Amino acid sequence: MVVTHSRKRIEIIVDAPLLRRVRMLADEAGITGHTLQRALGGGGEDGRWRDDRVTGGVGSKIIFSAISDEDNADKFLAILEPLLEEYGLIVTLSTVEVMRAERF
Amino acid sequence: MVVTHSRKRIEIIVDAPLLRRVRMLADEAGITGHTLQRALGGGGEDGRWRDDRVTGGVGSKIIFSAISDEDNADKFLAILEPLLEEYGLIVTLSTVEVMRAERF
Amino acid sequence: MVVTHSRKRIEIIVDAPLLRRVRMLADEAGITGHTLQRALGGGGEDGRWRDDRVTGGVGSKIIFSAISDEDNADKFLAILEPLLEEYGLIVTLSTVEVMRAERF
Amino acid sequence: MESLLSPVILFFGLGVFAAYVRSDLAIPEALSKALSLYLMAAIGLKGGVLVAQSGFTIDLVLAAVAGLALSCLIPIGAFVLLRGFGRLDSTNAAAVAAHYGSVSVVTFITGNEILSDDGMPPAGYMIAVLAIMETPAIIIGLMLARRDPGVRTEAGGDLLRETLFNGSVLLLTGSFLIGLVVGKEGFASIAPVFETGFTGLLCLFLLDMGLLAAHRLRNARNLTLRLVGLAVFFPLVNGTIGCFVGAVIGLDAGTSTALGILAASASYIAVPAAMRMALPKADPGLYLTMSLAVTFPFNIIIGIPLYSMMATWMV
Amino acid sequence: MESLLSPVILFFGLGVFAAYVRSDLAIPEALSKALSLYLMAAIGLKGGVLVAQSGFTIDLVLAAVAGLALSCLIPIGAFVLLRGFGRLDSTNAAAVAAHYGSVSVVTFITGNEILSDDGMPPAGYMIAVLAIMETPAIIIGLMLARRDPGVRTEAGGDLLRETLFNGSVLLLTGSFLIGLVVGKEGFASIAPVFETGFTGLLCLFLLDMGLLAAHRLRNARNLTLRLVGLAVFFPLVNGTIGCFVGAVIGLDAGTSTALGILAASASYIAVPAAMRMALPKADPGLYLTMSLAVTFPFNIIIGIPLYSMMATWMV
Amino acid sequence: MESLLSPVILFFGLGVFAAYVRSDLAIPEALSKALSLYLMAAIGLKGGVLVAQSGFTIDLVLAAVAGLALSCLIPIGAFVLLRGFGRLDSTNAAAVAAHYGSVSVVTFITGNEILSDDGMPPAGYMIAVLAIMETPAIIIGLMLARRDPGVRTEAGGDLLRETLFNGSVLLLTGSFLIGLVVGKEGFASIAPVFETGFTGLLCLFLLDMGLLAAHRLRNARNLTLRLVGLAVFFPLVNGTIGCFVGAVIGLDAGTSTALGILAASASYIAVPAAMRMALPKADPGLYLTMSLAVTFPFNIIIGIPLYSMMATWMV
Ligand SMILES: Nc1ncnc2c1ncn2[C@@H]1O[C@H](COP(=O)(O)O)[C@@H](O)[C@H]1O
Ligand SMILES: Nc1ncnc2c1ncn2[C@@H]1O[C@H](COP(=O)(O)O)[C@@H](O)[C@H]1O
Ligand SMILES: Nc1ncnc2c1ncn2[C@@H]1O[C@H](COP(=O)(O)O)[C@@H](O)[C@H]1O
Ligand code: NA
Ligand code: NA
Ligand code: NA
Repeated sequence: MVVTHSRKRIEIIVDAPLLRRVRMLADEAGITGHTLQRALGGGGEDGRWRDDRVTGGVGSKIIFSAISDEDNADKFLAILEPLLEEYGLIVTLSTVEVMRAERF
Repeated sequence: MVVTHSRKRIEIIVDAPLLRRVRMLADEAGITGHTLQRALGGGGEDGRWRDDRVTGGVGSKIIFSAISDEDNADKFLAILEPLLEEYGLIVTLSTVEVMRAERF
Repeated sequence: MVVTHSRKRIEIIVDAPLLRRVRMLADEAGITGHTLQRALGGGGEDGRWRDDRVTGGVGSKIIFSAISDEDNADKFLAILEPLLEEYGLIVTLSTVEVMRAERF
Repeated sequence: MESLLSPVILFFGLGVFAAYVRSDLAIPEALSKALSLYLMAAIGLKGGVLVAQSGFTIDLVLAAVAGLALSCLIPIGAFVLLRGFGRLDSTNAAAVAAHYGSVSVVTFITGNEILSDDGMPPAGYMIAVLAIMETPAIIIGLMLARRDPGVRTEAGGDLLRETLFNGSVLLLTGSFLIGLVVGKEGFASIAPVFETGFTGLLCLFLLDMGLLAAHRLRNARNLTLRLVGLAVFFPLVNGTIGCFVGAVIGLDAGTSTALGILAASASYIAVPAAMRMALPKADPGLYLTMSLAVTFPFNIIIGIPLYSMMATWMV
Repeated sequence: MESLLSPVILFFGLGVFAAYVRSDLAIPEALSKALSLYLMAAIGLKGGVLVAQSGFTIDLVLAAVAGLALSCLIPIGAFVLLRGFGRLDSTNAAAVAAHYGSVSVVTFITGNEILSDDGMPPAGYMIAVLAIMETPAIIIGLMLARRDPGVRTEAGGDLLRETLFNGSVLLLTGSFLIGLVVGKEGFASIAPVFETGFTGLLCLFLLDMGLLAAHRLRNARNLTLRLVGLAVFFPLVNGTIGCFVGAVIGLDAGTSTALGILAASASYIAVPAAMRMALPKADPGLYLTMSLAVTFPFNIIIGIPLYSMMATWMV
Repeated sequence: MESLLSPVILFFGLGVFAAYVRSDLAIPEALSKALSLYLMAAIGLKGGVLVAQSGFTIDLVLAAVAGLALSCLIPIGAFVLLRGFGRLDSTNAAAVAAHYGSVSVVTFITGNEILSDDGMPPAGYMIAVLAIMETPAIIIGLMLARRDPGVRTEAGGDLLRETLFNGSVLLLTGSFLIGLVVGKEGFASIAPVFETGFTGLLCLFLLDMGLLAAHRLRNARNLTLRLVGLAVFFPLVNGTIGCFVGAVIGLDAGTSTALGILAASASYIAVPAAMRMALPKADPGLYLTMSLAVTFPFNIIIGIPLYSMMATWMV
């Protein structure tokens, strides 16, 4: 049996122009890696949207996802909390198993 | 420590032309938000496929993902169950932690 | 209440040219289905990157995600372990609930 | 024969070859979608401009009526054969039949190119006939499916709207009307994109269609030899009928061939989208593979020159 | 009136119609981004080549100063009206005001096409004026926002860099400089792409803009009737002022109209990006909907012919 | 010198500048992939049409043999220097060496443009030589890697197929054959896309290459000054050898320069894909950065004019 360790995955849906800020905050929290994906569209309180790459990125949302240990994940959440409303971020935290745990 | 609450994430892989139906069913179940992503390809019982956007969307699959409380998630699954086979949906449910829990 | 069963989701971030190998290894482990997504960019030990589809796929990473029962998931991890470093794979395992459990 | 050596067909062949040897050659999905939209806008504009020049003629009306009739009748014959010889259930037979009643824009465009090269260009109004033939077969298909009480269709007003305002139908029709309004002078400023660039971009699109068709064929499940047979038989018969009807109502050889091509071709854009919504139980792997991976290449490579010969001989 | 029947405007209308009937017609996001980049490069090159031919004239300087002044003053007036009549808070009023001080490249391009068709092409240097008018309003907008101690702006050097080197600003300016360097002869080899293909590709882009604008309007929240009124009032007033200023400083009718169009138009590329970063609390649903879904169509359909009439009459 | 002021090079510079100032300017990935495919199809077609006109000559054979020899020998010399002076391990040295033995299509295309502008267009058959030189270096590279018993290569028949049928190799070769078959007349209908539009689209692609190269350089890890030195030294030496060999076998100045450019250029499409599969332990950050971020810009800006001067002088 392969040995795995428990880590946290933080996933954030963020407007494309604010991605840089989120990345800086992740750095601050000691998060060492992340992967980005494009969202195609969605819906929520602010209504329905679909990706449009014309309007300076404001019409696009990026899914930022990072795996880290619990400590850094907590630190990250604490940094993000005051910005959730202002930046309109959707943040989720879940538990995953990883190999080579020392990397995260 | 930031306070988080447990919620459910429902993820559905659906053929692009059937997305509108899935979205209506989510509404019915009281799900208030969702995010869409594009799948690039995959494989399963019906063989291998890769995204093709020419054939009226039939060659594309969309990943629908919604965060909600357990009640609405259950309601949604109950609505979806009879359609799984017919629509060829792949549905998964997992647990995530969120902040601003009142939104979901 | 809808009856769901617990399964494993394996998610792998892999360089596009190595996807075929990962898919073969999944087959070997008895994994019967998978879904692919495109990553847009990211960062880690090897620095920051963003998707470029010009350089023969070497500048693109694909997210391979498969749902399977625990046995096959374990088998897959065991096959992958010796290749993690060489292929530069990021692998995570998590638990999800599914309906129609016999499919996975 | 020499039409097989046109760049358009050769690029299609290159795509098929690439998929066959499992090359990693792939056209970005956004590009193939873009090319498909471009071709629809361009052919629509062209048709509109031509009709603006020639006006609405009696030929146009005759061809439109013939096209409409063919697109309503073809699915019925196809359905019977698919149920009987093809051994499909009602749902799948109806879904496939609808594809054959409708038309393939790219088959028509390719035919148009080849016929124009051969000095027998079809009349411009055939693009209006093309637009007219896109959707009726969908309704016939659903009616066929509903005759079987066991089949559940998800129709209703929603589906009608979705079909009539399907992206490709709307773009083709809208561009046709724009062409009609702006006429030849208004078209001049956009002709470099929509006319001069047409054949070159068609090559790139057919390269992708070759890849798509061959990939589909390789990954086909549930596709029996009988169904492959029907996917060749349908265009042959429908193409012949189309040419014949064209000749009978007095169209010239090029235009009769175009009617034959429309009858012979099977939709792979508007109808699959509608069928996935209206008959979710029907297997897309079946109808798309038959129309895109068998009938489309057959028409491109063998059908078009054949119908053209037949029409020349009939007229 | 007849400019409404140009293919460019008709394709915009087709996009609006498609969104209105909830068609699934959609331009791939990568294509619309690509077209947007193409249009910016092409218009930049064109301007550079024209200025390379005409040299730097006193007219250019006058128009540049006028444009600069307009882009600094318009946000102030807009801000006052948005706070008062529009009932917006400081943050949102400042964000919206910045959009109206800046310019819309595609509105300018469309106006350029229509004016050229009508035989009154604006001077080439107006493309330099366009570039000059893109960013100053952002700074004015932030200054307006900061007057309210309750508003938090995230400015600093980072934002200045991000604004000055915003992709669209950089591409437009860079292409302008390249056009200036290579001149007419150097441009010849790339003219088939950047000149001949321009109008046709603009049609495809405006098809997408029609879809975007109508989708935005349909999904608009928080958009009051008062704000819609302002989104029509601003271009009317600013367009009139722009035409008037142009006439006063001695520009010809076409060039004055172009200044009017620049003044009337509202940014939907560079400014939204900057505002999302600098004033994250401002609602993008507000400023994008006003500029893209109300002012843009208004200018395209009603504004441009109107300003052109006014300028002809004033000069 | 004046080639530095061609639009093609200026757009490359604009891309580098944009990345340098951290602009958010970005070409959609689908567009850059599309442009890359387009350029390959276009250059292949062009070569085929030219060879169809000139026929297979003794010059073609000589150039092909010379190209083949260069692409087999260059990796060996490069490997020795990369191991010794460059301090790389066997795996990485072999991977990098393979890149320098192979060729860069876009460097060749850019050179072709510049040489044609200067009135010394290379012979059409050099496009066949380009195709011939794409893959052999991969095999040599793997043989070099395997000499070290510690290195694990994942080769086998699968890799051979993947290399020979690599998308870019297949598209280039396929288009060449299509050009050969259709000849000048068959090409006429698609020339507006594949010939007239070529330089303009090359500009857009080089804008993207500038962005890519500069981003890669900025995010480079493990790239030592010694390796940067080699990434400049290799093209200088190989380019000189290429020109010299061309002159010796009796090619004209333009064609000799083209051979020099092929020898000097390093692959960044076919070889990286093959190396990632065959030598997964080799660091893509190394080989891509050297070839794309150092050698490519060096060749584009300094190399091409230099080789052209040398060849003119040698012939
Ligand atoms: N902690 C992490 N969380 C999410 N993605 C990661 C993480 N670490 C690495 N990655 C992804 O894997 C790629 C390769 O990682 P590395 O080998 O560390 O450079 C990165 O560029 C990211 O896209
Ligand atoms: N419950 C949810 N589940 C998944 N995604 C959501 C959810 N709520 C919001 N989102 C995403 O976040 C975006 C902004 O949310 P909102 O601020 O509620 O409009 C939405 O458009 C969705 O893409
Ligand atoms: N076990 C699985 N894990 C992840 N995705 C799957 C799995 N099974 C099926 N899928 C996705 O769902 C699609 C349809 O599945 P199927 O109906 O089995 O062909 C596949 O092509 C995959 O994209
Ligand atoms: Na038909
Ligand atoms: Na303005
Ligand atoms: Na070389």
